[in-house]
Amino acid sequence: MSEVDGPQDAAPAADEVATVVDPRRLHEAARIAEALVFASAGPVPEGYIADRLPAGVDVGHVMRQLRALYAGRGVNLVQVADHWAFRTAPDLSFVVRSDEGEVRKLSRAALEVLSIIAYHQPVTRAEIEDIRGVQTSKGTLDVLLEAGWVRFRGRRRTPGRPVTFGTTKDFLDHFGLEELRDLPGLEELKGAGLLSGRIPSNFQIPLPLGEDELADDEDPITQMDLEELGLLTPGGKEDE
Amino acid sequence: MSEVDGPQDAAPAADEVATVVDPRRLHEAARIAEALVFASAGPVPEGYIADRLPAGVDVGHVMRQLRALYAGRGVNLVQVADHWAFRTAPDLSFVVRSDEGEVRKLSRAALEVLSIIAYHQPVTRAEIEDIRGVQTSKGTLDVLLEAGWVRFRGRRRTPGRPVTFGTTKDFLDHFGLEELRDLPGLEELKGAGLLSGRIPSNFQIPLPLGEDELADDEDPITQMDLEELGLLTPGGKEDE
Amino acid sequence: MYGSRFKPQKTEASGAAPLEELWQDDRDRGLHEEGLVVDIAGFEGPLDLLLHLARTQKVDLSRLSVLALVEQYLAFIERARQIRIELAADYLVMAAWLAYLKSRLLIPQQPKDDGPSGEEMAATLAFRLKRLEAMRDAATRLVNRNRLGRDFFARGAPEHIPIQRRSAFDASLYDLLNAYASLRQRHAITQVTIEKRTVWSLADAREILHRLMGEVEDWTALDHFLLRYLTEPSERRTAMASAFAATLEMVREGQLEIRQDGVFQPIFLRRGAQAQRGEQGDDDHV
Repeated sequence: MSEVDGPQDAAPAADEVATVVDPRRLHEAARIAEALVFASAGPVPEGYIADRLPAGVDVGHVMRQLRALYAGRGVNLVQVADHWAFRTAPDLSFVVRSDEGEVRKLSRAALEVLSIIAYHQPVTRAEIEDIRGVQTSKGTLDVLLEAGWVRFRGRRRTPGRPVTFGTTKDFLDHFGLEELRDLPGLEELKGAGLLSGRIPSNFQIPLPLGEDELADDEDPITQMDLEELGLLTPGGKEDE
Repeated sequence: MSEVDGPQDAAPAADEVATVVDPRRLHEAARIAEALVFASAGPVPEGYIADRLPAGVDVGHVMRQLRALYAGRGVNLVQVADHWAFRTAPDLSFVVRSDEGEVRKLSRAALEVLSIIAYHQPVTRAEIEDIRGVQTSKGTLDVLLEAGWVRFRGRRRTPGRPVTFGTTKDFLDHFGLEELRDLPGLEELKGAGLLSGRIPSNFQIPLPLGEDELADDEDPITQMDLEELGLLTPGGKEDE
Repeated sequence: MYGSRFKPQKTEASGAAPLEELWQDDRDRGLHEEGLVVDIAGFEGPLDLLLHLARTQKVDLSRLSVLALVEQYLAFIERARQIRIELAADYLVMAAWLAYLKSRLLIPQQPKDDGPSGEEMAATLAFRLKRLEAMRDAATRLVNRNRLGRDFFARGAPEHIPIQRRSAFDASLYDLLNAYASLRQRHAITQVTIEKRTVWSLADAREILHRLMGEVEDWTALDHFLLRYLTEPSERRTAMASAFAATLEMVREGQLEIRQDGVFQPIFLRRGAQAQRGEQGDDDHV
């Protein structure tokens, strides 16, 4: 229930008021926002906070001020998509230990699928398999869906309407990301054309070198190298 | 800078030391204390905090400073016996209500019935029971109707004119679906690892019929029907 | 101790130093329980194996010697076949594609032949490897970030804030689908026998190829290579016959077009009109 109906009469002048708002009212707004976010373990929607602030107070302004206030402290105010949450400062992880179990361990495959979904979303399963060159084994997507980091986003508007996958708010929260744009290296990857299904036009086509030509920093492959690679040890026996 | 040797030696002189301690170290101590109390599931013993502060810092001093810092804020640091905890400021308790109706998890049976209604709609109660292989208790459908996720769609044009069930707009909203056709199909459930590969080749998952469309053998529900159906609403009599 | 995980009789034979290095980063990587010392099951598919091989060239991927890489991969497959390791079809189809790529790189393009050039195919391969590597690196960076519950923490004693919800009940889409899928699964007859196949049909191979390398766009004389890698020499004749029959079937369905320039010349294939129309839709039927 939103019981904040009453003070809404003040709303019309809200925009001008914001800048000259009574400092006591701003302080009160900050206290309310603080209490709301502090109380919750999960991120709280900004809209939910806004509904509970005194009329005429700009929620974005309040939250930015609060974030600055907590910036150097042991507990920080962080933004997760359009939600807010208090989290302990990461540099204090050495003293703060959780009583609850370890964070979820992901297999190499699951982690790879997770990052493909994160960087390429919305992405279909066929596209994930195209990037990895291998079928997604049962249980990989399942684990990510169950962890709540990945979700069914919708369907691609192409024939066959394949389902698309994307990441969730919990994913952002878990990895300490404010928004998807904060994914590490996203811009460079995009710029290099590596988030596309097609070879980018500026992609450097490797010169198919003849056997005798080698790049300066390249050594010829020898029979030795192949054995060193150890992919097959000598003397393996057949199994059937 | 006068380093304090070890924690145990420091104890006697603690009071004097506290006043001349490096302010940066005091700040660090406050950050640690803050994070510890914040992340803990219950009030934290002062001794536990003391053990984790930099050597030579007086825990009592740090906690008193922190309490003062939070005094006017939306969240207060409070002492309970010799434990410390964060609490919402008493005058703001109206924003945080611990008593109010907690969100309940849907039971396994309810999830099953809901999913059958979603995929097989329009579907009658007899058909739901046929798919599940068990009788559906009246309470289960009531819960789904109460949640606002399931509705009466119409009546099947067969003997007995059984009521057909379908999902609502709120259902789509809650589960983040744009339309019913966004529900993953057989291939996608398999691909996500939710269905194992070991299913018969004739296994099928129906494509649900959109919300506003009526099936060929379905009549719209009328006011009359709705009144009759009063039997099914909460508090009604048993229908068996 | 990694050495102890190998079959005892092999331990003294191989110093296994490179092996240790290879397996160290991931325990799941292939140690076969049967008689084999090592198989490639630990690799996440042929692209993964190729990427690993490419890394051992110790050059930037865009400067990679594709030809050397192809040689390495094919040599590896040959060895595996010699000692009769059963390789997953994915790896064999990749071998076929690479063998074809090699032939394109070494033999000058015929005027009549309008297939993709060796350079184009090499670029495709390099791009895929680079993209996969980029995702690997991204995954590493992601997982090494500060993480909730490990490096930073939420309020330990949350209080309830009555967030507005339309419903007093909670369930996620995952919960819902999981309930439905396991319910239907329970009631389905679960006894299914899968017949063992000795020869992969061309259609099967093509499906895998699609997944591995994207669609073969234009006239390609790939089948010669597919047969070579997908079958044992003793089965080649019968495989050739059944694969050709499969090809004809696909032609009839409009999924494929075939062309042969003369007797005993290679058979060229390309996607048919039908397959092109359903291009996107096909993606999902793996």
